[in-house]
Amino acid sequence: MQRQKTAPMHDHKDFGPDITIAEFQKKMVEKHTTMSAGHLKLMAISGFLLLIGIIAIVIRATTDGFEYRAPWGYYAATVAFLLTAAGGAPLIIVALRLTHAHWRRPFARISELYAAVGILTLGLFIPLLLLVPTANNRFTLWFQADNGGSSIRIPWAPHFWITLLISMLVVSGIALLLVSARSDKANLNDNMNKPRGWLSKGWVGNSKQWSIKKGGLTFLGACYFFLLIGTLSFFSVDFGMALVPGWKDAIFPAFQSITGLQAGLATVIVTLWLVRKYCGFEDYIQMEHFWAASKILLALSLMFFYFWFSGFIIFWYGRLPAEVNVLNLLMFGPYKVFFFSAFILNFVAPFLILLWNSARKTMWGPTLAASLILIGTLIDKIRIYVASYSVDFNNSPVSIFDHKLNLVPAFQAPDVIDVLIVLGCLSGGVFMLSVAAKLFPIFSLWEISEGIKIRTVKPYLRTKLLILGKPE
Amino acid sequence: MVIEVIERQTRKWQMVVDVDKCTGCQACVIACQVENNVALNSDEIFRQRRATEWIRIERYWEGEFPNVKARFLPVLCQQCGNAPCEPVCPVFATYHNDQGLNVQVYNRCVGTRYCQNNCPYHVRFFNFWEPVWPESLRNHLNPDVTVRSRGVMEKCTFCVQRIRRGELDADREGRQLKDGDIQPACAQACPTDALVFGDISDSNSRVSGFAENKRKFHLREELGTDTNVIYLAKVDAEAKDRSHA
Amino acid sequence: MTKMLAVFKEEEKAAKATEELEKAGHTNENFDILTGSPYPEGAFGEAEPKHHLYVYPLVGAFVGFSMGLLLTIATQSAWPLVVGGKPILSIPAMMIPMYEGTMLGAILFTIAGILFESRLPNLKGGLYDPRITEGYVGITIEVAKKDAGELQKLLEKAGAEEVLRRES
Amino acid sequence: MQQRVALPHKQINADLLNITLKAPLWWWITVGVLGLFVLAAFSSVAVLVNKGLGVTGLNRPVMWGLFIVDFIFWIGISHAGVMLSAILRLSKAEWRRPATRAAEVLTVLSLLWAALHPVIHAGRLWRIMYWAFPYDFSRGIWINIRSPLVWDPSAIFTYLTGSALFVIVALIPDLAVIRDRTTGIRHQIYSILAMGWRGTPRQWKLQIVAGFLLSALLLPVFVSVHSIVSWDFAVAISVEAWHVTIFAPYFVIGAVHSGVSAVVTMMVLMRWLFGWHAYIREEHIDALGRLLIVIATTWLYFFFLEFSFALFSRESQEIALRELQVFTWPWWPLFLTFILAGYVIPVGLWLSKRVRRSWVMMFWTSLLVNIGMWLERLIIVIPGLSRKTPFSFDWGTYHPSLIEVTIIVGGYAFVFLLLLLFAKAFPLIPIFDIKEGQTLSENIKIGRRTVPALRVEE
Repeated sequence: MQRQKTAPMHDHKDFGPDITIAEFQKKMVEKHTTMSAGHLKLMAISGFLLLIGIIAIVIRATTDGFEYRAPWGYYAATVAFLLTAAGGAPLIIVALRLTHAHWRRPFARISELYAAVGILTLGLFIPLLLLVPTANNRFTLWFQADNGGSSIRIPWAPHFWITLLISMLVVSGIALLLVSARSDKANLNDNMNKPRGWLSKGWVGNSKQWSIKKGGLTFLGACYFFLLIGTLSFFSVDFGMALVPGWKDAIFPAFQSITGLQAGLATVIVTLWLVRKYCGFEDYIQMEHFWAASKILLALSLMFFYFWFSGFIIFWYGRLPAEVNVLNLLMFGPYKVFFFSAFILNFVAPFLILLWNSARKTMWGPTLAASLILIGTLIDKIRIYVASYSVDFNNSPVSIFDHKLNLVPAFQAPDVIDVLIVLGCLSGGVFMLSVAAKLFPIFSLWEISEGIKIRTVKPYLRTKLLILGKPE
Repeated sequence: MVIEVIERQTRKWQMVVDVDKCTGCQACVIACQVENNVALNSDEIFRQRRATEWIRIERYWEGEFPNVKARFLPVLCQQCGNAPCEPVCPVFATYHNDQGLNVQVYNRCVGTRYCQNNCPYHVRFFNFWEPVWPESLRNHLNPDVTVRSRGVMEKCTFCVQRIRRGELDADREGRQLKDGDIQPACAQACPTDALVFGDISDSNSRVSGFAENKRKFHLREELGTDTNVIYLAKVDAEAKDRSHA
Repeated sequence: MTKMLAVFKEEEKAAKATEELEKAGHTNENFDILTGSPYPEGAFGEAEPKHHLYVYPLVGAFVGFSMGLLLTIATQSAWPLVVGGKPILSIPAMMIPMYEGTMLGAILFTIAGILFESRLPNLKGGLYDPRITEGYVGITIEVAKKDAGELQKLLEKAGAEEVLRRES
Repeated sequence: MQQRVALPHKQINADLLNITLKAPLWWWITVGVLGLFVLAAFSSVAVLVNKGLGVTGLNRPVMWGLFIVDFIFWIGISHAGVMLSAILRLSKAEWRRPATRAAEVLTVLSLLWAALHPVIHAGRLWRIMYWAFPYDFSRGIWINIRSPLVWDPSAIFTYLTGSALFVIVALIPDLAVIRDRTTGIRHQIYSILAMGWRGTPRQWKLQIVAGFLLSALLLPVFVSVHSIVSWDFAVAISVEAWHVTIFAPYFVIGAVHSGVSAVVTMMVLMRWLFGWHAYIREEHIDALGRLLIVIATTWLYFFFLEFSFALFSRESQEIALRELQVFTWPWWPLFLTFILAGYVIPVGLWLSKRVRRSWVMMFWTSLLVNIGMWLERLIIVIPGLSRKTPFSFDWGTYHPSLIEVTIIVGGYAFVFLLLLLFAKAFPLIPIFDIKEGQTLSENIKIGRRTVPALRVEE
């Protein structure tokens, strides 16, 4: 044993600055009372862009109308992206609370705030309804057909049901935010000696209220989880797959749900990094948080590949004419550039970055991977939805009732309006977020203080160790 | 890997099955049985649902009782261009030869039976038992055809032994192979001439004659298997294309 | 030289003893701790073990991948047979055995790495006491014959149940 | 974590090695009985090889029968091990400690048995080596990389090798423990097996790192194995019911569902048979129960996708198939049982904490899950084949023969027998892991309450 190489023993391990609840509260209060100029600027710019976006949408509607789907491809892609990235974000904290991950705490509020973006998404979703025909006699998950299939009719399918689904998603998201933020609002109002607002009225923080709050969070979290998976699945089928004749791909909804988780986590990571950089919470957001999140991001990036390949290998091997045409439309035809870049940004690049612990154990590593994933997700949505909307244009030979796509339409280049729409809607998301960040504290006080409570550093034999309480 | 390859001009064999002419007499089935040393199908074997018929006549009833019609559909190996059975075999026991035939190599087969699962036309057969013939029939076995042992798959070969024989004869006599020189047992035996066999690459062969026929259809076209057996639909009014059955 | 193994009942005493040893001028490179179960790093002030285990899977993965690539390409092109109209070298299908090869290589190399890096199999043995797997903590140390006596006293003073010695 | 008790290491050794050091009578009896079953199974295999596959119930079009169903099932069970130990190791879950090795061993042994199925059910299994290995060198014709049946052996081989080595590496420290507790010839054997383990900080550190590293390496393999098994079916365009893109994740999550349930069953049995009450505690099966709820629900989602997309484009044979599965005797009771036993009843019960913490309930519910999952595979494979083509002329049915059933039943005895033998030779609970768990456990006071806590290094 004497031969072994040894390194100097570092007897002082770094557990980050030890922070007290009091000073954290103080910091939050001052952050919350004063509105920084940067924040104001952000709100103004994103609001302005959103306005332009809305105008662009109106122009699109007036010029092209809702008769054919082809002109609306990029719009649909943007809505899908918002649904995926911003919709997935609140799920992150739900999942982390479920697993009692101790590093979740700084992520909590940031990911809850994204529920506010849902309102915008819901609004943007409405025009899409005008583009989709009823489910009657065509291939949808609503099984409404006269040829052999079931003859049961589900009324107003799919329009009403998918709208209901998304509205419930948004509501439960907002509810999640409010329930979680209630105690913090109370706390801040008292510390700013301002009167309690409608939300925090009557919050005294007795054990009953706390247990109700925690139970409510669990329940709403579960609701949000199921609603999000349902929404992403049905949206991707009714507003994507079912519009392309002959495209029957059972894994596609699951694939879209996975991208929801991936993009959601990516969104949260990027936001956390920005918050740390521009709002000055260096002490509270440590490398360990990014490190822990990066492992899950890596896993989700692998899942992206897995789900894609599982679908692809079946089509490649089966090579039914219908399948070949779908592959040509979505992957290796007019949109191959989009497909391959999305593939690289969503899987290859994050994988190659996050494979290395040295890269995971930094703040830039996960953030870089996350931002690549966000871009990739947008491109991926574009190639899926623009492609599937492009089959329906003026005197197109393709009918939505066909069993097989008998023509692969040419590439749909975005025009100025499309660019403005995409830009506007995305910055619309930013706008909603910045507004929400004004209304609610961007860190969940109660969770972080809880974290501080159950976290101490004790000496053990000849070393120092971090002690983490596991109350649950 | 020194293997002498016989030089032959590549041909593409096809068969035309005129459903309209088929009377369901099963002569083709028997002829095939005799020609290709297909194991005998006893009642017991039938009861086990393990009968081996390289070509079979599928019988369907159409219409309600008094005016009911029998429909016959002769089904044999479709010799697919993109055969689903081929790529799934782990040991290359079935592959595609240069005459568009879907060949089964018995001594490579280990009997995974995946090819049969992946055959859309259900024309591959597995030897569940060691095939036995009564003593009296021992000398009737066709010397040109392998007797398959237990545990291997087998299927219609378009009577490849006859194709080879025909080609060799033509070579020996130093003449070109003419249409009709080569006849699979089933086509030869068909009394109503419902089965026509020939080389599609030869433009004035009989099968090429049917290439543009408007009754023409393939079984389960939607699979894109690009079959080499062409069916000609029934002509009477109620007849429906079986592939959309 | 003299090899010594001091067995301690309580881990606290063992930790103390290591401090004593360091005071007596033995750096933590030349004594070693034997425990029956893993302890948090540096619990006995031992030197942080340095290892290169993370290199092995990468090398293994590379080797495995190239083996897989070789095997798939070679077997397919050795006698090109057309099946189901699929290309002779069909990448999506080849990816799967290649992937398995990669992972197999990585795993095998990792196992080899674990054994090598933890110096197993350890043939030359050395002083050992079965009580160590009963929760006792052992400290092995090698000193010149002349210092052996006082070192033994030191260890016993620090609370060693027993000090085993082997001359060599 | 409430009922954590501190035990002296001496006692931990004694408890966890109770079978290994001295096997009780029931052990010998059980081994004997199981041995008879295994004997019956393998003699039936002998008959099958001698007479040919005619002795099974296989026919046209049902060319794959119970063997393949059981093959999928055992592959599924084998997913328990790595799934649990890897994911729990990576997520540093404390409650993994008593579960990991049992799960990994279950993986290896069930995989061993699973890998035999395709061999047994091949037509000429004496030539199977040609299939599993590059064959026929003389002609230069090798295996067909394009065939899923070649992907299969490669995946299973990797998984088997990997998980077996995983178990062995984690065994070394415990072998040292046995070495120190035995004398005579057994001492000699275990000394060789323990490879001179001493327990230096370096060796321990590498043990820990190895745990993480191998878990991270085995996870992708474990996902790939069942995906590839599923692709054996899903790439088959001719069987409409199989040609579904969701199959890979659907099979994987189903496998995890049944595998983790199998681990629960096994842990309860270990607790009862070996009397490890202090080590396998209610908090453990409670945690497993909660995990199972999540897994099962994910599985349900994939099941929904699989089923609804079968009807998505309403091909005639798909509808015929689903009618067969759901409404036709004898399939509809099986289908009903599958749904109830596979999801509704167990998950419904697991929602209550009292059930999750009751040994009897967890034992039966976890068994129920595996009955359900076995039926699931049956319902995928056999109706799928008997309604293969749209030509009703070729529709078929299938009745397993006695030989098949004997082999299947014997298989369970086989795996259980191997498990008992393993328990005789090595501890089924990682001793050093339990000890480490005790070292790392701590308490901190918050107000008047002491909260169980954990020493962590980062």
